[in-house]
Amino acid sequence: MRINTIKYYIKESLKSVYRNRIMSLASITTVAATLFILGVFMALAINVNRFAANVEDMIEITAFLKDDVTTLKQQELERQIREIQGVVSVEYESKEKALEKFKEQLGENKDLAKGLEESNPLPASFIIKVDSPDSVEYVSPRIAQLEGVLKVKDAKKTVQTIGKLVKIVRYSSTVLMIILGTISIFLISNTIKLTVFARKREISIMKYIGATDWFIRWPFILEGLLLGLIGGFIAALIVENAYTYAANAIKHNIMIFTLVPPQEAVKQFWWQFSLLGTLIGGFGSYISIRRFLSV
Amino acid sequence: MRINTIKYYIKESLKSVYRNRIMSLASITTVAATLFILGVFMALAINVNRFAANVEDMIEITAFLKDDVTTLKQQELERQIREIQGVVSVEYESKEKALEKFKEQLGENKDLAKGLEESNPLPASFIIKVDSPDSVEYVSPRIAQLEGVLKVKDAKKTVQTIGKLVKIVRYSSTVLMIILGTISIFLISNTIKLTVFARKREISIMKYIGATDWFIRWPFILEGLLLGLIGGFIAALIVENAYTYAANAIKHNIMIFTLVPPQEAVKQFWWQFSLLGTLIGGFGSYISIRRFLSV
Amino acid sequence: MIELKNVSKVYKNNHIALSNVNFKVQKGEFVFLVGPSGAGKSTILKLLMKEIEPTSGDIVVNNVNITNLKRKEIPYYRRSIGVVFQDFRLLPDKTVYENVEFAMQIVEASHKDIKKRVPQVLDMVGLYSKQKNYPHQLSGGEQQRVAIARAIVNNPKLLICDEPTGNLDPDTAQEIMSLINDINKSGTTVLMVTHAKDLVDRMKKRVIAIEKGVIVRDQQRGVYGYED
Amino acid sequence: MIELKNVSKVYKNNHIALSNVNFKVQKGEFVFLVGPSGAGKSTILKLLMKEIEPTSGDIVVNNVNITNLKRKEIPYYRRSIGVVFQDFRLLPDKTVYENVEFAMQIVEASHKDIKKRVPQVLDMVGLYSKQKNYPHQLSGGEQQRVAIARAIVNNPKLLICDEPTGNLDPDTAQEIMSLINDINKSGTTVLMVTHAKDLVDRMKKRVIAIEKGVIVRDQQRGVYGYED
Ligand SMILES: Nc1ncnc2c1ncn2[C@@H]1O[C@H](COP(=O)(O)OP(=O)(O)OP(=O)(O)O)[C@@H](O)[C@H]1O
Ligand SMILES: Nc1ncnc2c1ncn2[C@@H]1O[C@H](COP(=O)(O)OP(=O)(O)OP(=O)(O)O)[C@@H](O)[C@H]1O
Ligand SMILES: [Mg+2]
Ligand SMILES: [Mg+2]
Repeated sequence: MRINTIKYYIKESLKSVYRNRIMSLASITTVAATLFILGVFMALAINVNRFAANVEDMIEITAFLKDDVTTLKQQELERQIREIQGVVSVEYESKEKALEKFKEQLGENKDLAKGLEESNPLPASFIIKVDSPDSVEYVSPRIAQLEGVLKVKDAKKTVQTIGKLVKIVRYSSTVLMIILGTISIFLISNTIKLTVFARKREISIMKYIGATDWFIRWPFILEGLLLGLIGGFIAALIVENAYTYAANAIKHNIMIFTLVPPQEAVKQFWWQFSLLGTLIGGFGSYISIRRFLSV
Repeated sequence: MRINTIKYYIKESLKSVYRNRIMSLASITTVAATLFILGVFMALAINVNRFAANVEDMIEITAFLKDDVTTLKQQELERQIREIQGVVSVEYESKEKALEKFKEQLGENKDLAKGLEESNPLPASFIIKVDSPDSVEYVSPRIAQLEGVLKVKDAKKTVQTIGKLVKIVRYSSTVLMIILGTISIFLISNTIKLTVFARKREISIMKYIGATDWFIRWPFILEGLLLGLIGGFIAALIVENAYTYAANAIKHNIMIFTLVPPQEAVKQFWWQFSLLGTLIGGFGSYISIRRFLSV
Repeated sequence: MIELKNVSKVYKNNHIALSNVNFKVQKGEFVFLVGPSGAGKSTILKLLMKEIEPTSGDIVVNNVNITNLKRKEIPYYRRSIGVVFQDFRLLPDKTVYENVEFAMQIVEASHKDIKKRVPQVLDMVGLYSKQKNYPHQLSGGEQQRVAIARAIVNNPKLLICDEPTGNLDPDTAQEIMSLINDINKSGTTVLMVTHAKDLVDRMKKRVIAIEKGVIVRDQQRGVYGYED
Repeated sequence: MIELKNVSKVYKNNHIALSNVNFKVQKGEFVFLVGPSGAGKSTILKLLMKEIEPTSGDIVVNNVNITNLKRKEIPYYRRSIGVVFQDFRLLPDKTVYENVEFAMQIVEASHKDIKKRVPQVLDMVGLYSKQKNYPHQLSGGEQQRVAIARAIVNNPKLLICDEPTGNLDPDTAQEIMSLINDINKSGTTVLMVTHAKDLVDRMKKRVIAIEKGVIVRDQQRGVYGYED
């Protein structure tokens, strides 16, 4: 391939973008619009997954201790619990702390606990975090076996439900992502197909004059790459700004629930989407032009 | 307009769908794909809104009663509370019920409440539901003023947070819906524009022979209507089946969280989407063809 | 029937295609418009059917100044003219029959009339057996004859032909020429651009010659008059 | 140079366009292919450049049986032929200059050669001043001449012309004909379909006449021979 020819390809593709303005605009906006939808969904999915992870983190096992457990025994117990597979952290809660927490739970009715202070009936406990909801079933009985443990509370039902819910959310957001990605690619290549279709006569004339397939293809592919790149970049730009705006707006309005910060969620989009757009654009052109080359 | 001409329009549009198969297919699939995305989003939004509504329902005000309130006085109080604007329901909870509930709350630690049974320190109360989170601020102080009321608990902070969260969810799902709807229309009309563009020479020839604008337009519009109708119907069909499948799958897997039943959520989609597709298709054709008629 | 008054046409790239063209064609006349390639012949025809607008001057057809026509009126005006375009302009997605039929459909002719008239016209141009072919399934000369059939199917008062025999062999060209001559005799005004020296010389009709956008000759019972 | 052996072509709608056509053209010859509209002339040319495939028979060009060409080889084969299509086939989005340039770009000619050759060829066909126009900004005859320029720009060994003067006035047609004659004299084989009786009669070249898909006459130093 001569330098001359490469120059021709580049020049030709740029000219073509300009001369087929309507079609170029249609392609760019289609890429931008579909990837924008994809981006919104991805941002949602990231947040839903983060939320699910937070919910998972809230799962804990409480091991109540017998009143006769000494400090030494307690440390030994903690070591034993830590060794169980799946345990992530163990935290000790003294009898005093337990009472305090109980009062807090009662809230404005805390006067009710007044009588309890003298002979504190609440047991000390370990609060144990595990690596996944599934581990609870394995860890719980093992803790219950240990000496000095009065009782284990693990909210089995709740854990199971949350575990399932999280799985469903993760699974369905992945499925939706894949479906949406496929549709995006499909919509974009549909548009490219139509723009190529409008130029099928041109393509056939080139063939009749003796142009090789690749000579005709290259400018089309470059054009597709370029339009895809622009469209993808625009989509990323819009998603990023919209997301940052939304994240800030929510942060100021309700403290408790926040979006995953933009740096984590969408900061990669600009190159991911540009790349995706470029690939779809180039590949879409390549595929679309194929049928018209067989003359 | 002669019957003859109307027949011509219909025949012509049908022929055209067939003769421009590639473009027809592109249009139908674009309509179907974009409305499918819209449908998925709508189903999500319906569920999120339902969930938000459920959360709202959980907001309640508790009014603790002094121990000296007689049954008569209690009935009088209930009547007064009901009269306050925004109150939806009032439920009485006796001292005994309160203790029971307290034990339940303690769960497996309920032995702790043993000593309380003899001289039950827990107060009777009214549990009051209001029509919206915003009403709490109005209702709460009014109840506190009433004679016989010991204390009012309304979790002001929680209420406010939930209220804001629900608002944000509702607001953002509406905004997303509008954006998505706009993008759908845009993507579809983009495709239609390209298919019309591919036939601009044909349109100009018709004009040169002396065809009026409407004579050229009608077959195009009918074609757009038809393709839009088919695409919309396909989208509705897929969304409905996918949703019903997902709702059943979730119902079997986790009891606690269920999707809004398909009858409520997506049963209307088939005609809504068919109508939407038809409108966009017809209108899109009308708009797209305009520029090429000025010869 | 037709009158061009001081008509000039300058294209967007500043090419002067016509400058101060004046001529009159009476109702029922048969006029040849001749001249070298690029002289401005097609430009005149395009002006007459409002494909393009003159830069200055007035064009009157059938006592109507067509430069002032409203947008709505243009289709009806165009229908009163039968045109054979130099590049044929057949509808690629319609068969031969449908292409001719289309010209009748736009004037909302009755089904019965269409069914009678279309085969008749196709027969006149010798394409009865090709009526089911699409334009890309026709030879060049056949496409040209479809264009002719479409132009005459509605019995227009004015027939404009741009090089209607350019792709036809002399025999077929001669046949088409007599066909158009017959149509002219039945009252239709004919304005024809042609390079067919033989035919022009033989027909002895009025000849308007144009060169570089200027009328250089206007001759009753004229000859083609170029070459050698 | 060219040999057709028992070539038949039946189109999809069962129209028999050619039946058992046999002829040979020697290197350096100038051959006219004549016949009435729809006789099958363009079909022969389309077969020669592999736009369509013969139903039966063999076509040998330059000692290569082109019916057996691999897909990859077709573009290179086509480049060895210059073709003037009956419907011009200009690229609508390229200017006159670019259309001619394109034929040189596909053979990867050097920038220098292109810059020298294209204006030269445009000058030959009298379109030097129109090089910046797009096809739709040209008259019919001008478009035809662009097609001719594009066909000859690469100095092909074989030049195939389908009705190259159909839209040209006799003077310009004569000029183009002498241009092609010169090209022929410099060694290029020429196969030309035409209806221009005058020119055929005057040039006294070999004439192959075809009617309804059958060769009816093959005459050295022949005449057009139809009409009257
Ligand atoms: N749209 C346009 N823009 C610029 N120049 C144009 C345009 N259309 C035509 N021309 C130029 O105007 C001149 C007259 O064109 P016209 O088509 O009238 O020629 P013609 O007499 O019909 O020639 P021919 O016999 O070759 O068809 C030509 O030189 C042509 O290049
Ligand atoms: N794709 C096709 N399908 C069916 N029939 C076709 C097709 N192409 C051409 N024909 C028919 O084959 C016959 C020969 O066509 P061809 O184009 O070879 O004629 P030609 O000799 O070039 O005529 P002209 O001088 O009018 O250009 C014509 O009758 C035409 O209708
Ligand atoms: Mg012309
Ligand atoms: Mg031909």
